[in-house]
Parts: sequence; C-alpha cells; structure tokens
Amino acid sequence: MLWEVRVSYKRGVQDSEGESTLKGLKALGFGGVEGVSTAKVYLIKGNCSRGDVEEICRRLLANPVSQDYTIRGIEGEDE
Amino acid sequence: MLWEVRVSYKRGVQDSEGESTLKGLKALGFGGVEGVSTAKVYLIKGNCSRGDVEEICRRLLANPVSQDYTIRGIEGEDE
Amino acid sequence: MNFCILRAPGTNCDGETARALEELGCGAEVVHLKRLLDGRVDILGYSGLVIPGGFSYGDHIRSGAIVGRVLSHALGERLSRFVDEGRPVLGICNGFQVLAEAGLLPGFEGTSRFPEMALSKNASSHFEDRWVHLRAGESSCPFTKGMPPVLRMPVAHGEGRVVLPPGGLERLEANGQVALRYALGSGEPAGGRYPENPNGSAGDIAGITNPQGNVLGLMPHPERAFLRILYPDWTRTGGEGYGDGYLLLRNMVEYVRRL
Amino acid sequence: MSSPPARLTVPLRSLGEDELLRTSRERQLSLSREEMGTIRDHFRAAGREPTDVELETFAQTWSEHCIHKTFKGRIELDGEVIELFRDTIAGVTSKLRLPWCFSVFEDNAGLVDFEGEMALAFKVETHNHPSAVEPFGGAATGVGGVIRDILGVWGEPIANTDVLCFGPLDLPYEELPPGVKHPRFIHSYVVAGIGAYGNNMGIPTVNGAIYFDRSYVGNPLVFCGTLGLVPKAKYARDVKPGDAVLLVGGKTGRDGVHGVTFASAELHERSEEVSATAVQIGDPIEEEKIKRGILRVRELGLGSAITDLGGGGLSSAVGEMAHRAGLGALVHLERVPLKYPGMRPWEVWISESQERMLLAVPKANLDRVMEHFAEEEVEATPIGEFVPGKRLRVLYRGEEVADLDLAFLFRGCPMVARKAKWKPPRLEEPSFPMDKDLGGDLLRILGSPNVASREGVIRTYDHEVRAATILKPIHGYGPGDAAVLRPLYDSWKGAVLSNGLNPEYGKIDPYWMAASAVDEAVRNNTAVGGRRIALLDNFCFGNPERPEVLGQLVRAAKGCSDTALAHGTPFISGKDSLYNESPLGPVTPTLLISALGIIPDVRRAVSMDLKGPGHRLYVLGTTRDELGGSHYYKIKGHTGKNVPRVYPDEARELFEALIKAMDMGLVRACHDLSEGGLGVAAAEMAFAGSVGLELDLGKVPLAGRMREDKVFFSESNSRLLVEVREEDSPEFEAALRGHSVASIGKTVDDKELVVKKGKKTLLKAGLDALRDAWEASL
Ligand SMILES: Nc1ncnc2c1ncn2[C@@H]1O[C@H](COP(=O)(O)OP(=O)(O)O)[C@@H](O)[C@H]1O
Ligand SMILES: [Mg+2]
Repeated sequence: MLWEVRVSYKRGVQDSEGESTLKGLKALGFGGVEGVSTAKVYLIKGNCSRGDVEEICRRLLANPVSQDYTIRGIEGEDE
Repeated sequence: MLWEVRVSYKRGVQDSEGESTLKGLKALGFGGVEGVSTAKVYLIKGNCSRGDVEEICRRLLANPVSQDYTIRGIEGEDE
Repeated sequence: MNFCILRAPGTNCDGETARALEELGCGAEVVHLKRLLDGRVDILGYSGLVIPGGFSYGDHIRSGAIVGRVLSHALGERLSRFVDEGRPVLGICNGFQVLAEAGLLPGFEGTSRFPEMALSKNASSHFEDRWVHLRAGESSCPFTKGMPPVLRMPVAHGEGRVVLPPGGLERLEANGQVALRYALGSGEPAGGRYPENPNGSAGDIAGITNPQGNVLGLMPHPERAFLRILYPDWTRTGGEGYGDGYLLLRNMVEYVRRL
Repeated sequence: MSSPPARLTVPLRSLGEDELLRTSRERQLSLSREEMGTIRDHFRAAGREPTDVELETFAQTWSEHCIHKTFKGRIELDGEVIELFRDTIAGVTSKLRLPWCFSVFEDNAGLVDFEGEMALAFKVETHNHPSAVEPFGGAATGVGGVIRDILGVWGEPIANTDVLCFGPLDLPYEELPPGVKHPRFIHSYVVAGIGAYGNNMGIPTVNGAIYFDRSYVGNPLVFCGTLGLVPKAKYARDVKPGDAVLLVGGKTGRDGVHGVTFASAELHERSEEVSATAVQIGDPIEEEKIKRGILRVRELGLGSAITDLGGGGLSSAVGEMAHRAGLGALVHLERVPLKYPGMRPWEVWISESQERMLLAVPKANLDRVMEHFAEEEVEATPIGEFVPGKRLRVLYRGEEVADLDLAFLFRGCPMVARKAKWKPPRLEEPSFPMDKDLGGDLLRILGSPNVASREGVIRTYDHEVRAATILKPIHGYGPGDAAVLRPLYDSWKGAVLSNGLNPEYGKIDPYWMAASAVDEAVRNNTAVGGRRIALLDNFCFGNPERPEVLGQLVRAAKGCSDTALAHGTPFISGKDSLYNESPLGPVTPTLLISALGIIPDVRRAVSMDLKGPGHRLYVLGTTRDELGGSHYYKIKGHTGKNVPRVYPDEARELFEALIKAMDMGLVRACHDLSEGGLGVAAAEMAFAGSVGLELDLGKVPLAGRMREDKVFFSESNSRLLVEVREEDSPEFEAALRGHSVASIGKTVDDKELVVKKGKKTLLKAGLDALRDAWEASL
C-alpha cells in the first residue's frame, strides 16, 4: 500500500519557512505573491492500514498541538 | 489564486530524511513499513499565473540538479 | 587590501571570519546584503569576497538558496565580472551553499544562470559538528596549494552532501576542480565512509573550485581551525601557534597580494 | 460586524470568596482566593471595578512564575519559619560579599566581573510545560527566551547550555497515560529544538546534561542557559521621564496567552487542547537580527534601559521597567504591531509572542535607534513613554483600559504563608554478595542511560561557532567536565561552564542531593582549571502547596546554600519552577546548579583524557561508604540509604590546592568522580586518551573499612582523579600535602584497564570494550 501523509502547521502557529520564502520571492521580484505557507509530505509504502498510518503520525510525524495532518490512501487501500 | 507546488528529490538522489524516518519507524516497531520518501509543499497565494509559478520554482523553490517539482492550481486558475 | 564579508539575516560566522582576515593583515568589512542590493556598496570596490557560514534566512527552502538566487538575480553581472577579473571568492559552509545556488560553482562554463550542483541534506539527515581530515592539492585553486598532505578542520552543517548532475564528478576531476576531499587520518580518501566523510558527499568532496581557481567553496570552517588551541585535542597535541585554517586563509590573502 | 468596546470591566467588588475563586478559574488567572480578595479590596477602595486588562495584569505579575511567591513567602518547617530566597540563596551571596559580583538577583541575569571593563552575564531558565506539549517548539523557545534574558542586560550571547530530564527511552507504550507523549518523541524533538535555535543564532551549545528518570515521563524538564558578555560601562539602566517605550522585534499574536499561568499550574490530561495558544515555535533568525540591532544600540549608547518580553509579555515588562526607575508609563496599545486583527486589548497586553524586546530610549535618540533596527530589518515601534508619577496607564485608541498603581502591583501581592513537612523516607542499605569480577558491573554502568555517551546529541549542536570554544563538550574523545571559552579575542582569559545535578539522591534526602549538586558543579569547574566560581540555582519541584513537596524544597534550599557558603561560591541568579506534576505525580526533587568560573589563561586548561603511559594516577578526596542512590546500587536493583554527603571544608581547600598544582603545570589530566565513581571515571580517562591504566584499590584513602566493589563504585563527593608525570610527582605531592591524596596507580602501554587490590586482580578490560559499552546506548 502507499499512503500520503501531509503535515502542516495549525492556524496561528508561526510558519517561518513560509514567511522566509515569501521574502525571498519578493526579493527576486515576484511582487504578485501575497502569501506562502508550507507543508511536509511523507509517502509511506508498506504493509500498513490506515490505522497504522494514524498511529505513525501521532507517534512520530506530527505533533497534534501545533500541527495538522491528513492521510490519503494512494494505492491499494482496502477499506 | 492559490497554487500548490510540490518539490521532491529526483530519482537517484538520496532522500536522507525519508530514510531516517523509515529507520525511526522501524525502531518504533512499525515493521510493515518498507519505504518512506518526503516532499515539500508550498502553497502560494497571490496574483500569479501558472507561468509565474513555473518561474518561481525554477528561480527559487527547486534546485534542478537534485529536485523535481509539480505545480497544481487549487483555486482560481484561469488557464 | 580590503575583503567584503557578506552577511544576510541569519549569517553568523562573519565575526570570527573577519577577525581571522584582520589577523592576516587585511581589511575585512562586514557588509549586509541589502547594502549591495540597494547600491550603497559596490562589490567591485573590494579585493576579495568572503561569504561566511550561518543560516541565511533560516535556510528553509534549501541552505543558501535565497541569498544565492538573489545574488545571481540582482548582481549576477557584477559578480561575473568580479570573478572574471580573477578576484578571490571564498564561500564557507553556508557560503559554499550560496555559491552553488548562485551558479558560481562549479562554474563549468563560467557563471551559470541556474545551479549546476546541489548541497543536499547530509546522508545522516541531521546537523553535525565534527572535525574531519581533508586532502588538498588536486586542484588549480591557489588557496589550497602548498598545504600539508592532510589537513584538519571542523564541519558543522546539516546540508553539505555534494550532489552533481550525471558526469559532473568526472568533469570536476578532469578540470582539476576538486579542491578538498574528506579523508582518513592517513590521507587516503574517505571512500564515502561515515563519519570520515560526514555527509555522504559524492567523491568525498568537501570543497570545489571554479575552473579558473579563484572561487572556492568548502563545507569545513577554516576560521574555526585558525589557531591550534581551537583543535579538539590540543591538550594532547599542543595548543601553540596557527592551525590549518590559517594556512588556507593566508594562501588566499597572498594570492591577492600577487594579483 | 461591530466590535465590542475596548474597555470592559469585570465586576469583582460584590463577589464573595467562592465567586472570586470561580472567576479566577474561569478566566484562567491562576490567582488564589486570597489574592483575588486583595484585588477586590483594592478596587473597592478605589471605588470602581477593574478592567479585564487590569485583572490580567495582576494575574501575570502575581503568578508564581513572575513573583516567586513560594521562594519569597514564609514557610514553616518543624516550628522554624524561613523565607527561602532571603534566608538561603540570597543569604549566601550577602554573607560572602564578594566584590566581583557586579549585579545579583536584580536583573534578567546575574553579572560578574570578567576582564577589565567586561562582565559576564549568566542565566539559566526552565521551559518544562511547553516542552511537554510541544517539545520542539517548547525547547526552542526556551533557548530563545534565555538568550533574551542576556540581551535584556545588554549582553552579547556567547554560549548556551542545556540540561534535559526525560522519562526512560525504553518505556513501554502501554504505560503512557493518555495525553502524554513518549519520552522518545520528547527527547528527539527537544534536542532538535535546542539545536535548531542555538545553531541558527550562531551561539555555541557548549555544556549540558541529560538525565533519565521515571518521574519525568509526564513532566520532562528542560533547562536552557546562556552566557553573555557585557561591557560594564554600557550596562544602561537610567530611564528618564519622557523616554520612549520602544517595542522591538516580531509581531504580537495570541501565542503564549496565559503562558505563565500555564507554567504555574500542574499539567493535566487535557493540557494539550486547553493550552494550544501557550505553544510557540520560535524564529531564531528574527532573534539574530534583534541581537545585531541591540548590540549596535548598545555600542552607541543610545538606549536608557532594556528588558526582554518574557512571562506576562508587555504587562510585566513595561511595569517592571517603570517601577525600577521609580516612574510610571503610558502605553498606547493599538500601536503594537499585530500578526492578525481581532485581538482583544488584554490579549495584546499579556501576549508572550517570541522574539520581542523592550527598550527605553531618550526621545533625542529615537530616530537613530529606529534606523539601526530598520537596517537589520527589525520592526521597532514606539508604543508610549515613561512619565513621572508611579502609575501604569494603558490606552487603546484613546480609551483608558488600565490605570494601575505600580507600588500595589509589585508589592501588594499577599505573601504566602505555608507549612512544610519533612519526613525522611524509610530506606535500608542493601546487602548482596560482591561479584568476583567487577568488569561486568563496570560495563553495565558505562552503558546505563545516565552514564552512556551523549555524543550523538552533542554533535547535533554547533559547539564551536564563534571560534572561541577551547575545551569542547567532547574533548580528546571523552566526556569533558566543563567547557572552557575564550570570550575576548585580545585576551587569553577564559570562562568555565559546568553543572551539577543528581536527582537520584533526592529520593533519599533533598538536602544532600542539593549539597552534592553544588559540590559537583564546583568540582567539575575545578577539574579543568576554573576558579572564582559563581553559581546559579534552578529548582524544579512539584506542587509547593503540598507540605511534603515544600519540605523537600526547604531541605534542598538549605543543602545548596550551606554547601555554597562553605565553598565560598555565591549565587548570582537562578529560578524556580514549581508545579512540575502530571497525572503520574510530581517530578523527583530536582536542583540544577550551574557554575561559572574563570581561568586566567585558557592555555593552562586541563582536559580529562589520559595523556600518556608511565604517568602516575592520583585520587584526591576521601572515599566513603556512600552508595545510596549510586549507579552501582541501581544496577543491583537497590536505592540504599547512605547518600553521599559533602564535607565542604575539606573540599574547598583540596580544590584550591589542586588549582595551585594546575597553575604550576603539574597536572596532565583531571576528571571528576561522580556517577559510577572511581570505576567510571578511570575507564573514561583511559579510553578517552587511549592510554591503559593499572590501579590498586588498596591505596584509595577511605573513611573506615569498605568492600572493594564499594570503593570502586562509591559516589562520595569532592573527589577527582589526576594524572601527573613521574618527574612532577614530588612537586605535585608537595602542593597537595595535608590533603587526602594518594597515588593509586600508573598509566601503561597496554590498552587495558587493570584493577587490583594488592595482588588480587578484580578487573581487566580492554579499552575498546569499555568504550563500546559507553557508546552503545542512546
Ligand atoms: N530561585 C531563585 N534563585 C535565585 N535567584 C532567583 C530565583 N528566582 C528568581 N531569581 C532571580 O531574581 C531575578 C528576577 O527573576 P525573574 O523575574 O524570574 O527574571 P526573568 O523573568 O527575567 O527570568 C533574576 O535575576 C533571578 O536570578
Ligand atoms: Mg527576563
């Protein structure tokens, strides 16, 4: 199976990465850009259920206090 | 408009973060996981065309030697 | 002789780098990137350019990406001229990343508009501070000439793994552009072995020069190996005098004197 | 949408005690019944109701975190009444009256003289609760916060320290209570957060410790320290009426709202949801820019005062700055740059958004100061001015939302009076047979979590940026006792940083736990050549409203003070973090002592690795049957009762004699004896230098008869191992005459550690095996 996990900052939590990217784009002359936010994607391959991936997010990939995550089955989800 | 850019490693370029995540998951007892790869997502908001975003990727977000990118219009793409 | 030590938000090795150059008898002026960009300062007013270590703009996108791309976008032409005139450019750690992103290194055909190499996340995937052995002398770079066969300096970075396009390594080697390689204590190349090669760089590359030899980018920090007393084992091996970083920086200064 | 008026009042005057307490709870004020009553009476007398902004200001300023109620309150223990701060910690400093203490307990950090016009500023803070819920952000902002304490005394930060306490990494997941993160998760993200902040700012992380104990599962401890350099003449504290109140740095958001009240309450299962706004990630690059701006303003002497925006945000900082200057302040709250619209005035006022500083600037300098910050791309906003009359007035779009009497705000908080109880736990000394071969025990201790190598963590921190770290955390391939820095380019004088921490002893007696922590910090400092030592205390205890916890606190405060006094080492700053409890109970009483020494010439610093064969090895200090809380007992499954004590008069003179011998150049290597005792120290010195060692336990100076295993693993305080060249040994012995010192062995060519008693061999182990055991874990 192949799962896609996407981890992003919760609303209100500072996304310095997005902010510095915005600054960089302005400096490069991309004046039209108004905002940038970022997220991290993990593609997880293996023999695991959606429940496992939930658990993986909670235990390692995301902190529910400051981050949101979404899980998407890409291949072979059998639920 | 809102664009989603996704930057990932080129084939053959080591994704060390994915590898270390895999190691971490194994250590946590997720034996079923076989591989992890990572990517970075930028959500770009503003007055810019697909061509602009293309240019943004080439000029800043991706290094052509090690990274690939994909662009997806999420809102208000008028092409 | 007056060096421009370029800094941007997040640069943090400018103080000790400037200090080392001053001890070698040159002027070393720390200049904020924005002063170059808004034209208050002209890069061509300096005898050399040093881009020191740090985390410019937080290094979020890729280390050195913003400064590198902004430099090439806004000052590309002046920088090319600076390099073509043979003036020395040294990029240390984050500075190396900047030079790579700016297209100044490897500079196969002169300065390129887009990067021709990448300094990617360490194979270990984390930041690492450790002393390494280096082998110099294969390249045309005058800054690494006449050095002892094995040098010691510390690295401290999270993204220092040299990634090259297909054929890139061969091309670098053929051009004599490999200035420094990670080595074993004996001077043999590290052969990709960790931790001797601390980041998994292709060809054990720690430093690259341009074909002309006047631009050098390296991940190790010469300013942190400037004095023997900064070595991690000086209490065993002696803390008097200058270290290998001094030799490299002195070579660069002498190169300018000869220009 | 019509927004509510800026000025909202909270009816208090008619409330009874219970209703007051309910209001405190509902608004998350963490104020007690008595405190609420005092506030109500104050406003009754004033003939009006408080505004929400005013009430929140009290909640911040009167929080345990800001006002240290417990340490400044009256505590009764066994009929004796004591004020902890005055009678113990500060008492030591005032009794010692040392002329080199430049500023103590007054400011954001303690300051001591260094070289010429330069002073060193040192501060250690804790960031425990945020690190429990958001370990990366919590630890990172902990580092950011303590760096701002140094900036807040006009200091240039030059080094960081971090001491971390976690639950066991191998804790089974099933044992985790709901809402608690696994120690592995917390460990790896805390370490990442500390590294990220310090590395990004270019401040080397040079010293620290990691400690594991079950009591930290629900409540990890994260101590972050920063050392700074301050030219004394630039230490401006001279606010005049008319000076601008200048807010510098990042924008203000809802983050950290109620951070201090959060820190002053116990963690509970739902802390995660309730306190989401107390969580922040931090932006070191912003702080780096602020630092540059501040150092420039300092150099040019353009500011009249500075402080950080920490706990309580603007509400604490503005009031404190005015109060110290004997002035008042007028603030226009709508001028504060916000991250997003829609914040209530009280939220702006108490927000703890990171990377902000407060400066007082004479009007004539204001434009120049603003320009310097603009040059660094840092936002600087005048939000008001200092005024005569000791009132703190806050306006929002012209409407008055607070008008407070500063004297009442800072002195009106009712002093707490609490009862403490101390009952020694009932413990026994174990009895078990000794293994014929001590090698197995030694390998187990070397590999145990609290002894094993920290290299994997240390290397993720940049410990040599600034090119001034002379003794590094891993020097000569072994675990150093203290870091040595060379702060100034034009001087060889050094600063020496070390720490002492041993919670395990706290399970037996917090008094000796604290005494041991002081002795350990001082002897670690001494081991590399540090002297003229100043101390910081950081107490992390459970809920002080519980008499048993308070009893432990009193004993610890006395233990560290008595020992510090005897060592002649003043406290210059510190902090207490109480309410470190989770559903799993309170943390083990934990006291971190951080020591700052100096060394006249860093080229004389001594490292712990053995330098070569054919040298003598001396043990300094007396070994006693004190294995309570030792690692040896621990691996045998015991706690024991004979906790290590300190005999400080012996210790002080011994350390002074050792320093003399070091200055004469007689000491080749030196290592302090602590966790794992002589066995671990000897093994570490040997494999660090890759030099073999032969010891005779029969020669170790003892107080009374002891079995060999106890001699080898005792953790008695005030002891060190010293390597001396054969030809220097007469001089060395002369320098240490009159002290408890013995030559117990010699360094050899074979790469082995051999331990004998007379003719009997008790241990023989290859250095590689020892090193592998030490490196295996973590
Ligand atoms: N338990 C303590 N032991 C020693 N010093 C303390 C203690 N608590 C507070 N102090 C001192 O009081 C001063 C003010 O403390 P505090 O208001 O907490 O500072 P900040 O908020 O800037 O950290 C500091 O210098 C600190 O050293
Ligand atoms: Mg403070």
